[in-house]
Amino acid sequence: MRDKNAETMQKYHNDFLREVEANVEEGDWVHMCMQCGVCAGSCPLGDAWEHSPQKIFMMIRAGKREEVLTSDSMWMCTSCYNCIVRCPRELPITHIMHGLANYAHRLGIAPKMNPTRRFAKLFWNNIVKTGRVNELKLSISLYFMDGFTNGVKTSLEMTGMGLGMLKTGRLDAMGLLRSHGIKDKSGLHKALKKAREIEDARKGLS
Amino acid sequence: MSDEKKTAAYICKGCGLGDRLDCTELTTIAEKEGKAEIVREHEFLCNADGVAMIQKDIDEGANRIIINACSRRAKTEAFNFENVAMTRANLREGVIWSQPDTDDARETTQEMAADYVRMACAEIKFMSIPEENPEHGSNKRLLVVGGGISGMTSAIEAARAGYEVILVEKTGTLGGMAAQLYKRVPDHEDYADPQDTGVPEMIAEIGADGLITVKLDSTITRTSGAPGQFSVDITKESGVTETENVGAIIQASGFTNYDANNLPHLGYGKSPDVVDQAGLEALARAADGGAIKRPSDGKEVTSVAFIQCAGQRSSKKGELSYCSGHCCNTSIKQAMYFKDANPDVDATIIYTDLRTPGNGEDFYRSAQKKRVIFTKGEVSEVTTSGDELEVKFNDLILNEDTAMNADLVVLATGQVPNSGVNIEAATPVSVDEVEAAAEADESRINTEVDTGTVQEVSVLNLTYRQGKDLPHLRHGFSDSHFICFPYETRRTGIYTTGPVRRPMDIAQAKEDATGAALKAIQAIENSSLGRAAHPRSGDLSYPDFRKENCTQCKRCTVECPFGAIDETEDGYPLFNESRCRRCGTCMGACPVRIISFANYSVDTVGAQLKAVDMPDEFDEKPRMLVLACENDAYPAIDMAGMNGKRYSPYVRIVPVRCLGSVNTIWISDAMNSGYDMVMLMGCKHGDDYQCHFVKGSELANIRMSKIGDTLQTLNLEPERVVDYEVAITDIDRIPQLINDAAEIIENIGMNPFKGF
Amino acid sequence: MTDIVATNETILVVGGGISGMTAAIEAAECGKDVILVEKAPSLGGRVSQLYKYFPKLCFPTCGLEINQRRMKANKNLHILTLSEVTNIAGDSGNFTATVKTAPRYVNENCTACGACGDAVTAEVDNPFNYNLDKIKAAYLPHNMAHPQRYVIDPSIIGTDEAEKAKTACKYDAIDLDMQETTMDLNVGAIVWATGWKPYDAAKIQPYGYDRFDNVITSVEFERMMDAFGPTGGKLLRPSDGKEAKNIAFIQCAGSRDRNHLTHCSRICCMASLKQTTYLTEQYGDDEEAKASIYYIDIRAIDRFEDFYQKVQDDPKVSFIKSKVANITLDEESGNPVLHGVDTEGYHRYSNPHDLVVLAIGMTPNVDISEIASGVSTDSSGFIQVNVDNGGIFAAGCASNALDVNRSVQSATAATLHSIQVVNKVSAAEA
Amino acid sequence: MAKEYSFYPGCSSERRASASNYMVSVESMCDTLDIKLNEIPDWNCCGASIGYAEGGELPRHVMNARNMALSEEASPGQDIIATCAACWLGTKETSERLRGSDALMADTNEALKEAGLQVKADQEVRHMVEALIEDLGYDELAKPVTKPLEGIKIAGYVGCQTNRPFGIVGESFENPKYLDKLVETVGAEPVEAYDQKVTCCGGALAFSEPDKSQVLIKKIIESAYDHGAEMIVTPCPVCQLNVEVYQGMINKKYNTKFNIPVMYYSQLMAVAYGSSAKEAGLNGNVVRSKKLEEIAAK
Repeated sequence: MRDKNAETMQKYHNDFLREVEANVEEGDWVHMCMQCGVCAGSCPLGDAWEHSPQKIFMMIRAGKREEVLTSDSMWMCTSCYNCIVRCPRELPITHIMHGLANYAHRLGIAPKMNPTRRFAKLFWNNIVKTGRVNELKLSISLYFMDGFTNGVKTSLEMTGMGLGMLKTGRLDAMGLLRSHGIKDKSGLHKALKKAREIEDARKGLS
Repeated sequence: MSDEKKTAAYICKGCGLGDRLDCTELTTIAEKEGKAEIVREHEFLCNADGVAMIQKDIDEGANRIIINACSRRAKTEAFNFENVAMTRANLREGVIWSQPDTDDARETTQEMAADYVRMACAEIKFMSIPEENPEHGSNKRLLVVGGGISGMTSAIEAARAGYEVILVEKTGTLGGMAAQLYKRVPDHEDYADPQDTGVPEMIAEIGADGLITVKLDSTITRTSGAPGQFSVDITKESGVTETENVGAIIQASGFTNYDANNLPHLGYGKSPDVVDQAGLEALARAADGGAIKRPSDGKEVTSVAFIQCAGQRSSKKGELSYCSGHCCNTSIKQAMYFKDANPDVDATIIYTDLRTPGNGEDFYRSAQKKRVIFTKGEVSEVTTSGDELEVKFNDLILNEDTAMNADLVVLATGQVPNSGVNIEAATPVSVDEVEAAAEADESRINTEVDTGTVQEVSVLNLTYRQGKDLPHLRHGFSDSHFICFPYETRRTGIYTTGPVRRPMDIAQAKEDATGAALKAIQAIENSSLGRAAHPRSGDLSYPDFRKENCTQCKRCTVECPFGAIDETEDGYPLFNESRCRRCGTCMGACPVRIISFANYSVDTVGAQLKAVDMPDEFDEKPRMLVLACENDAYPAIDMAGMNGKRYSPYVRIVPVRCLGSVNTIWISDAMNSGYDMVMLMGCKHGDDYQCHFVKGSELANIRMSKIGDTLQTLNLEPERVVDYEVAITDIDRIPQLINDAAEIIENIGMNPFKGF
Repeated sequence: MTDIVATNETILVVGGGISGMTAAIEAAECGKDVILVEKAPSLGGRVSQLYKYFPKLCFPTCGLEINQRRMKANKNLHILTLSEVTNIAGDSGNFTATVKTAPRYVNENCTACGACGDAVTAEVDNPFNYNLDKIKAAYLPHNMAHPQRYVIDPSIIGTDEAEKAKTACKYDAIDLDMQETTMDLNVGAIVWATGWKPYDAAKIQPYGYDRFDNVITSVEFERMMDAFGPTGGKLLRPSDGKEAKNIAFIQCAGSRDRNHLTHCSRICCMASLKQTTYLTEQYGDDEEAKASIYYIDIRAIDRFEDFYQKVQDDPKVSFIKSKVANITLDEESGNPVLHGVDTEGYHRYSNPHDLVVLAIGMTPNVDISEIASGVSTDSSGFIQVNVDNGGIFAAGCASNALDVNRSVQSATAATLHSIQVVNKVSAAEA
Repeated sequence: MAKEYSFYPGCSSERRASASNYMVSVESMCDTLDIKLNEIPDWNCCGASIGYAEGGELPRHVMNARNMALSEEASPGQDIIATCAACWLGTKETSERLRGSDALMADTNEALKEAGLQVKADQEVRHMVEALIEDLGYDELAKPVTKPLEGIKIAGYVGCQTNRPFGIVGESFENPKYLDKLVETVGAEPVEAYDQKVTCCGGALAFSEPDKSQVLIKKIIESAYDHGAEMIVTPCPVCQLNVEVYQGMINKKYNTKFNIPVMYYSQLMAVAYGSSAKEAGLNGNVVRSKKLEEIAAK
């Protein structure tokens, strides 16, 4: 794909907006925002955002491509859908945030160390592998995401919780060993591969 | 009609009046003091039987009727008699409901009632039955001045109702500003796209309508007369003048675009690629749906920026302080010109508040759907960089100074009303002010004028004493009562419509112009019957004037809020009854008391206040006189009674048409008669005046400020005459003011003139 | 009641608020025969429930008095209260309108002396005060009620209370056997002026109108200022009767919102700006008195801009460019807490206020499609004025969200349109 | 008459997974109510709320569409019921998008063809709570109650995803009342003043942004205590997990003493219907509810 960062984005022209519309899930709603800010106020992790959704929409319209795509703001989305149900213009804000995160991630310019980005990647790989979540494997890989030492620390912190889950039969200690998942893994893999191909082609990401 | 007076007084004993009052005494008063030929008591005067009793007396010749019962505001449907003069003594709301039902209060309550009966009897002696104004005209043709959307609409709508119209347009074509547009903002569902202006269709309808005569290239060079009988000179560009007679006039003189040359910081005049909204319409019409090209080099515009509120909503000198209302929608429409022709053109609208009320919101959303970009920002400057323009602004959302490039910049400038000469800018409103100004050697300057924007060319060239055009209110827009009665101008029979009244868009102008046509038709119909227009609609009384005693002081001609009175060459007032709104301001102004109405005069009120039985100084029963505006103060006093609010029994209340009608002789008469205080209660005046006769309460206030001298010569304390601004909602406050007055009297003592 | 004579040269005006009254009076003063139908027991409509008008801060009852005087003086005008038009058949120039009249139980003998009200002890919700207080079940709707005649609430019919009222009346004005009546009127043209109603605030769930006592609507706030309102003219908040000094105004409550009303209700910005002046009126320079306006765009168009500028100069008033996200309750203080983000520069807030006033949106009062066919309405249910509705003309807020001035303008225009129809009829018959 | 649904249990409901006790209680509840659940054969993960980042748009929909296709094959004509909020939301979202876009439908089927499947999206996707309330109704749900949970004050924590953006018909996004009504139905006392019923628990970000999420969870628990609740009830496995298992960590961090049971609605119902503690999955709770266990033991 073209290196769009190298191009000068014309400020307040539609260049970046068009890119978002073409490539970001539900991105063709961005131009409908009227800057009321209800989304910004509705987000449970609003404090943690550098840029609220409404501000991100304005930044897109102002052509601030790099600032938007490298932002960790949309990675703070908990998928609570408060913004969607309150938006007076019915923008699917949650999905746009997801879409922007995904697009930035696929472009490789999303913040590298963002924990949600890394968790999401682990999660997807985890489910795709067998078709179902392996919660233990997922937890362990999450703990060890930042290297072995940190991992031990995290897992120690989490021990109380893990033990509780084990004791109540809600965590499978043998889950690392047990065979797991759906029967038609290959069918799923093939379908997902195809889906990815189609999507990449549509978005010019291949 | 025979003018033999036969007075009948009726005393109602219903609603507790019979229990609380000694009605036999009241009957005696009406007979003995009031000299009523017929006096009857009735248990329930407003019922069918009571009304029939009165009607029977009328049928047998009674023509001066005194109803001693409830307020004149109550049971009007019952006490509704034709061809009689009638007055009503307010014994219910004004006496028994405002006084406690106690043994202690019985005596003073009865005194109040007795006085009100005396007052009514005294008043009726001076009342005659109003007959229609004999000077009325009955020309039913309308003159519409201005051939833009508003004027064309008025003409079409009036003609559709069957009225003849002369439509005068100063240019060579009809259509006005709207004809210069490529398209207009939509006025119907789904409010999504610009629509055709409809101007050619309107012009065609006017051309085909036999009732409408169009005069192009013409202006009004003289207007005289009154509703039903205006005489108008219509002068062609060539200088040829025709005189036409019309019954009513609609001024639809429209607006001028604000001069964007005042905005060099926004690039206007510096680059041909900075245009105002009118300029953009011209470019769009040239493109006719194709790509819009920029003026400098004819390049197809690929990016355009709209700057809202250019030279508007501004406190800067030479700019407009108001909002022109339509410009947000207009910029949205213009951005769509670009987007509809080519979605790849970038169109950005920079605004501070996007003002698209009502269904404009749908239009706003539609523009967003078309990917017009909206940015909340304040523009500081437009500069040229290469062949592109740079718009520098503060993005209020992103909170940063920034800039964008554009091929073309459109300034959303405002509407400046073509409202003619600001006749009040340098003209005093009262003779007293003339004197004051002469003393202070400065004339009253209207500070609200937006310098540089006032049109100094007269539109109507009225021959009226008070000036060539209609008075303005603020920012050069024509004066009207604005909220409840927006069409009521201060020149009877002349209605303004469209952006000369307030800034407006096409949809509103069409509606407004339709309403103005209705009002003009109504004025014609009323004047042909010799009746008053709003707010005393249907009133047949009109000012009568005894020329032989006139001192040519000009007070009446200067002070009439409606400019109804001209002057003859030898300086006498020339009443135009059909222009008169019957407020009585002239009557209040006249120092020699020679102006009167059949049923309202210096005598009708003077007789009332003198009829009161004045206790002597040692009775410890002071008397206060309240002259109350009948529209606001008087209803408030009624409602105080209805709600059991108590006030001093020493007050006597006389309703007046407007405080403007209060003649200072009433004040001196009251003082001479021994009243301890006189209270005037009228409406708020000033910029947000609430007086339905616009200037009445203000003029009363000016007159009363002068009365101190008179009091001094009489050796009386200035506190004895007070002037209050009250509202119809002052149901608690007015009783309080009355009670406070009783206290003031205690402090300053009784009027020494008592008993003389 | 006098017999109503209606012909196809008669104009029927439906709705007795400011628009309907204006249309009826203007037409009658042009010499036309007019029948004015009002659902409530007295005329005046919603404006009579307002404390003040913007931008002049004058009192609606002042104009109402003038209009009532004009009506009292005009013999061409017949008023039917407690009446509704339930069906319209026929065409322009020849309509049959079905009018249903509910019993008042009080006839024209009534002198408004108040004896029945004194006799009755039962109380009912007071619709004039948006049911925020109670009124005697025999009542005069309000001080300026026209016709000035009492009403017996149907809820006491058949009870001793009704008998008490009847016994108290010396003038034979109470008729407890009155029944609902229906009549068909032949009319030539119809002005439809049924007005608006406030959008159902409970539907705006994030603001908790149904959950928090101290969240009220702008129309209710107006009643609080009236000396005859539910709080006797004081700004006392509902939860605990405490003086409300720190007041939030939330704009676009229901309006400009695809979850509620898609249109902008036009008046609400001005209404809130006006209401901020009530704080000065109540509290003078008291520094605790504060008004905060939470807005998206302040729509003070044309000459109203002056008023906006004046309010901006008031140090008591602050403006926050934000659609409030939601309201929570601080249980200890009873204060509603507003959460959101000021989007001018992105400032997050959680602001407690004594009282929250929702600048509630306007929605049409009556769905005309249930009464007459062929009348075109827009997506918000307002009657479109620029289309051929065949002899039925919308006036005021039946046609759009309008302020008083615009309603009067609209009504005056509708009057001419109705006159055009009846003039055509009379020309044809002449 | 027995109700029959196609059933999508979801990963967390699997044996030895985080919501296995939810599943146990659902089974007991459905037994009592004569509801037959036909598990979708070979169902896969829905992608959950976090799947978007790596998975993107179409792959995510394909995940859900595969389940839908399998359901359409196995249980044609039946509504799909999910017990997990995320499963329900993800599947319903995909279903709505497919119905709304022919292009997406075509792309999805092109991908599914690789697995030999085809989706029509002709089944309604519903949450278990919806089925209970709409198809049976509160009255019907009250009938089998043999051990009313008298005197227990329970805060209904609805959370996000069963509530937004779709929600339960007739309920408000800001103040849904169905849990309160269910609590009433089983004879317990709803804490109606509970003001955090729709506060987000952080969802998947409880893992990746634990500190930020725990602030939210703390609020949710604190308010339950403040309003006198002895127990929290929820319809969502993620909510249940987050609100229950982080109590210890929050106590450490904020010096609180949280120890409040967080139950599924189905557990309350199972107990009220007479199931044993085990049948109601009570042994699966990290914070045990003595009161419920006592009632179950009666």
